[in-house]
Amino acid sequence: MTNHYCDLKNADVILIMGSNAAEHHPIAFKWILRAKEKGATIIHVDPRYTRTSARCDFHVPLRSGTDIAFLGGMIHYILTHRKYFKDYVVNYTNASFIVSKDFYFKDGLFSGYDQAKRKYSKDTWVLEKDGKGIPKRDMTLTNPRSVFQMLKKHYSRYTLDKVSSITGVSKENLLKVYEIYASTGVPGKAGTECYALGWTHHTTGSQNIRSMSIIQLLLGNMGIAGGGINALRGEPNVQGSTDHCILYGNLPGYLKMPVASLDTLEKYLHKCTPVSKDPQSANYYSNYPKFFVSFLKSMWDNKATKENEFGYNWLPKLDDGKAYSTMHMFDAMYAGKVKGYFCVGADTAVSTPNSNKVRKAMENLDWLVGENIFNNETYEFWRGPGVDPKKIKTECFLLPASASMEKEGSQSNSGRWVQWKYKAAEAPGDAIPVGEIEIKIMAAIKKLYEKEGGPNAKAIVNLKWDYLDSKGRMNVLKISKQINGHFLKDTVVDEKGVKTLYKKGQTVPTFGMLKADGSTSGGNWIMAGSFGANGENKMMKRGKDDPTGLGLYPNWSFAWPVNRRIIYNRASCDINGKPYNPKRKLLEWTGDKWVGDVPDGPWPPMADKAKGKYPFIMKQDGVGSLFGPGMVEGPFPEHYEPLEGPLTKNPLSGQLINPTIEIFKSDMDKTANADAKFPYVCTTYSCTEHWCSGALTRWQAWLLEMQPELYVEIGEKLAQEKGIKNGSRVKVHSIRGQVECVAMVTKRFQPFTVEGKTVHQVGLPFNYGWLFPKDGGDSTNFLTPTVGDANTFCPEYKAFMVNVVKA
Amino acid sequence: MPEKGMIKITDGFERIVHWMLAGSCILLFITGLGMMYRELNFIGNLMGGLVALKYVHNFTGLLFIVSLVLATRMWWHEAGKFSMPEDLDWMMCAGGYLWHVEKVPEIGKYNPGQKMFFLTVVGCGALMGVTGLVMWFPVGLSMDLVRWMYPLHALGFVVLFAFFFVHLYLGTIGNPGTFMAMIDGWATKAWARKQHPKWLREMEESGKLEVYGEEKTEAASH
Amino acid sequence: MNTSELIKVIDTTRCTACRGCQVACKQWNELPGLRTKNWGSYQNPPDLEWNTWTLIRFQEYVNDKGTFKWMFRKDGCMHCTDAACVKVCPSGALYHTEYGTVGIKKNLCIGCKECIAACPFEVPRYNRATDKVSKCDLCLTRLQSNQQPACVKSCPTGALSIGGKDKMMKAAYDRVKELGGDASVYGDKFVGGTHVVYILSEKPEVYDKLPKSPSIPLSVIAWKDWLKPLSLIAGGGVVVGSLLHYILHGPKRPDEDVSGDKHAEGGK
Amino acid sequence: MKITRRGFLTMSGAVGSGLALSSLGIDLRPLRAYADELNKMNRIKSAKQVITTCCYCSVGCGLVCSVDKATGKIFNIEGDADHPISEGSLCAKGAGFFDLTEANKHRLTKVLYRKPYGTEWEEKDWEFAISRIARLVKDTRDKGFVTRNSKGELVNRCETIGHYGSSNVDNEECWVMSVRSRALGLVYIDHQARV
Repeated sequence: MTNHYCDLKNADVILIMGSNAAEHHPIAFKWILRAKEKGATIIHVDPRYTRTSARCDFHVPLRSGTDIAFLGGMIHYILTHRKYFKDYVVNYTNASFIVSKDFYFKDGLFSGYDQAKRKYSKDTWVLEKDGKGIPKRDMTLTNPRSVFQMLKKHYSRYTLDKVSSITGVSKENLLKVYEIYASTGVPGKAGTECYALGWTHHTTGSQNIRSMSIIQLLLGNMGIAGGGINALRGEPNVQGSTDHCILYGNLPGYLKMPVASLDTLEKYLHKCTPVSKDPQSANYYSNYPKFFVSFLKSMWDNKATKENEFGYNWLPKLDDGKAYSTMHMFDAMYAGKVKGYFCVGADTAVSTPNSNKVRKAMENLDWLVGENIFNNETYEFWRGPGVDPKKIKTECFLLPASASMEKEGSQSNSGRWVQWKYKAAEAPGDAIPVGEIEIKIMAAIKKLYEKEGGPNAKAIVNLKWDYLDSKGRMNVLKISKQINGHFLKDTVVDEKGVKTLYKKGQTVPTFGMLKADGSTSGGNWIMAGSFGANGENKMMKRGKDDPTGLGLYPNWSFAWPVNRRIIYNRASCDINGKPYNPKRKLLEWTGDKWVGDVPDGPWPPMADKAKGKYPFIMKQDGVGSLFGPGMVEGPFPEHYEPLEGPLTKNPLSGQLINPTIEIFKSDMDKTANADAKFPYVCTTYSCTEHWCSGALTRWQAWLLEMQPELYVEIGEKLAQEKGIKNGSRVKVHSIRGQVECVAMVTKRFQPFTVEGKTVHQVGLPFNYGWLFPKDGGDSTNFLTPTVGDANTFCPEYKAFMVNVVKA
Repeated sequence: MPEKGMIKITDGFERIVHWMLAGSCILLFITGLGMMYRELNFIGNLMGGLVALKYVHNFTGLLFIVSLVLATRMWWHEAGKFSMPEDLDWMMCAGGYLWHVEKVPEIGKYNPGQKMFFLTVVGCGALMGVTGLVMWFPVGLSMDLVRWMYPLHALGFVVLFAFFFVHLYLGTIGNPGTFMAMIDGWATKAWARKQHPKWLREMEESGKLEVYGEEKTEAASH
Repeated sequence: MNTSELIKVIDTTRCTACRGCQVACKQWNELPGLRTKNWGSYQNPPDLEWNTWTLIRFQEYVNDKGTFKWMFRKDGCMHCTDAACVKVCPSGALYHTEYGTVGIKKNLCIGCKECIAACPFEVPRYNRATDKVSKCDLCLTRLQSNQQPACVKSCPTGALSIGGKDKMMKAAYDRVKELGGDASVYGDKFVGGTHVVYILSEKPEVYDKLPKSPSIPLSVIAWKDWLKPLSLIAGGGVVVGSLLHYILHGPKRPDEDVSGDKHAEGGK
Repeated sequence: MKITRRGFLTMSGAVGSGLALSSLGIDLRPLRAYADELNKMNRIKSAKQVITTCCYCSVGCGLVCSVDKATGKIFNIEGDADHPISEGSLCAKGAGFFDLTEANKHRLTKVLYRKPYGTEWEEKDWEFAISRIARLVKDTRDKGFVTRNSKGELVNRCETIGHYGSSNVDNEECWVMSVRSRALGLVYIDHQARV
């Protein structure tokens, strides 16, 4: 979330699209309803009428996987009806920048596409610079090569008729949403968007979100109270686990994972540190080396020295351009390449797409280590349905873990609030915290390498690994401080002329003090400041004061970065630092300082040509990117059909599917596009009563009682056609697998008219598995394809094709 | 103990059934009242609590139903059917209970009053049994139906409770000589002549009358 | 004005059917979850049960204008002022609390199930295993400790609220006015006023299992108000009548035994 | 920080609807209810109140665990009314948080081990599990370690071990896992951020 949960109350229009907030974030929905009570309009765009729809002002059904078409139509509407916030667009976005002459878009493809590699060369996706290396700008936005004009041209194809025909949304409904949402493109109004897995679980997931980012920038909704783009994330600490990057491509704090071609620290830092010649661009990532070196120091402490490049080459390196996501891991496991598997607090045999393949892949494992509070289908794969344990060689461990309330530590919510929680009771039996298990296993491994040596043993034997206390229990506070970072030697810091001495061993109070010379450590730079220099744990704070009245609660816990509650907040003010909306004053420049939220940097507003900076300080150019070359599919989002869909041709271009998605090619990766055998669009989701794979919630009688078994929601019309009665048993098939479940015949799924044809959509929750309850049905992911977003490899769980028959 | 010359009015089985019915009925009254009136909840204490009282009531109800079935089978022939015209005549003068009647019409073993009492007991008893069972096991029945079981049960109670006192009175001080008929089965001939002259005559004529201290055959020659 | 009388308002127009209340109720009252089946609805258990004192009812409804609505209604004890259950309860297990709500003393319940048949909302439920009837007591012990009932506390959206009668009723009527259309307050017009009051967006008859104008069933009135006194009158009347008969008319004695049989009065 | 008993009481006063019972002039009469019914409320008043955060979605609602001081066991969990986001409210999953404690008989309490081709779990102790896992990790890592890729570039990576999880553990645990995975040279590192 760019903003945070309480801030939802400040919005005038809330578009909930790609989220079922009332069901999956019921307490977030409280804040949405609070906005509604104050007169905000709440819109829900979703294939299915849900509990969210029931409480919104209106619900607009949309065919799964067509969000970009829908949003592209909105961009078209905003531009043609001049609903954009011009002052904001001109000053705070790259609308006025000039796109390279070599860049083009033709029939669904951008310049630089390599068909064989399914990849683009981004060489032409650049903005022109002047002789000094500063981007060229046309503040009138009339230059035909300006980003603004290019954007306008790109989305001119997204006409109401076209969009309606693709999405199955009536033109009337499209206009209704566009008009209401576009009404926030004025200084006094805020519009926000809430999304969740409904946007990320697509082959075009990242571009779904980027489409909305473009809209928010056009309407001036980024960086303001009641605005922003808000990912309502689905797990308790998925923000934290992502921040700490238990992800193949990043190191803690979103630092980039080194790749093989960057064989020295210098090359790596050069590649990762952006440079801006524009004096008004803060380009905060120019500090990248400080964050990275401090991270290396947190890993290897005094063993990481300038001479050994702070241990840079001890880190593993990815092959350039190769991904190692869950789907890749199971693909490699299926091919027999992955031999050992740690599955911590997860149930991948249920939650990973194409479960048949996943379960088969696991049979190739030599060993499996599970750590959890309950048993699940992954840990018992060796005796799952149709599996003979006597033929499975895998050596399995299932280690009992402490539950959340049985251990101390911090969790980061979606609004980046890092909240401390306390230990209420001892865990039952032999259970200990997952972290403690991991620390102990690694300590034992470290001992083995100290004794026996091995390849790249230095990475292990030199690892700073003293996180158990004298009683042999996990020392949470020590780890937490290690994440925050320390001064490794006495350091004098000069802040605006005030010199302060920080002693060796003191916690670093802000990431601004991290150093690239090895004199500081920082396990995760964005968490610097979670402790004060005096060691005060700010995550424990429980102050309820709200000086702005906007619900920022600056003294409640700690929010990264540096306790900033709304990021890009300098964009809530005009170029002189005066708030665009005085009624919701997030920040104001008083002539010598900013007052309000913690500002995005202390510099004066950009009207001060000498010292002033642009508002988007984390961006190389200091402005929001309407033209975003960071994405692999192209700088402007473009509609592509899902890998499996009802159409044989993309109504917008000759390119049917996302040209950059990776196609998995194992014998179990079958697909069936526009196949008469699988005529219905299917989507999957969770329900309020269960969580994710259900691996925690199915064991709880109160929750299981409310949603006892797998079901498929089918519209009345389709049910009638198929003779399916409510509550009867049916089978749902895709080309990859099938599940048997109860049919829930409902008015909440209505057929779509797509390209003149009736398209039915059905949906199933993904919360069930064979282990428990025994008669509750198995994983919905038997149906889903192994394919994901081209940038992030978030799997496509939300649009694929099935058939439904009576069981 | 019966004295010589008294006649056998009831046999042992009859008396057992009668007292099963009477006993269960009384117990049902008491326990029922213990539940009907919160002021009478203390009755439950005698039985170890109100829950126990409920179970005493419910299971006594089962005993009552069994007794009622037996009684109905046993007495149906003699008390379940009216025989005309004498029963009508008897009713015309209310059996001599309400005003003085010189000659009460001769009737069989059971007078129409007793028959009506019997039929009421059978009817209301059946009602109590059925409604009681539904109240005990209300599952699967519509709530509207179940609801009316309660007033019907109470209605049956009102009738039976009233009849109970009438019966008590008539069976004891109201009709001296009657009570022992249900204790040892014997009554005086005079009592029988007053209460059931026709029956007495028929019994005597058929020689079936059992007289204490006499051989049955003697009665025939009398 | 009775300030100690409490009203819980259920604003169905704010409910998101997250069912926090349904579980919070079970958590606080230590009621187990039981194995159920999916019967083609989110609503589960399908009905109130001895272990489910509050239940969110899900209902798909198309109004006469053709507008689809998914309606959620939290069902449970309405805490009537003229509570049929209290009226019929033989043991005093069901009683009116100091807040006007209907409490239940588990130890007094004898499992007679009379309240089950009496309740116009079909709320009390019987558990065969314990031979007790149970229902919501609006978390009486919490109220007595100045805490909100578990359901109200858990409610995220303000669909549930509790407070003094006058204030809550005013708030309910204000809300209905704001909603307009078919919206109405449900609860204050019958059974002496309920202590759980709904704000309904549709006409009451539209909702599943919601009586349009509930009242103490005629059967209960017939029984408790008519037959109960009648039984006394009838019983007493007969006793008095018999006595009078004995005194005025005298017993029906056998005539003097003409045949010389020994005079006897069978009874002693 | 642990909130006091008083804290528990004050915080529960004004929640959800924003109405505090105490502000409504309610007459707090002496408790007259029966002992068994009262039990829980009294136990709460004498319990230790410990704050935690919900472990389901990412809203981060506050919860208060009531812990029996004598047994050290949690016997009630409800919303933290002081929490600025949740204000004491909870959804179905949060309201059922108590069922994640050891009160849930399905909780794993023993180290379980399944030997190759085994048909059942066996109970083991931590020492066995940790030393055996460490051995397996080392053997697998050493056997499949890729020091240089096909282009001859130094990569120092282990492609034979995968790590998945978890978004359902604390930050400190996440960081520990992230760092140890890198030290081992793992590249197949992922978690629920993608699902």
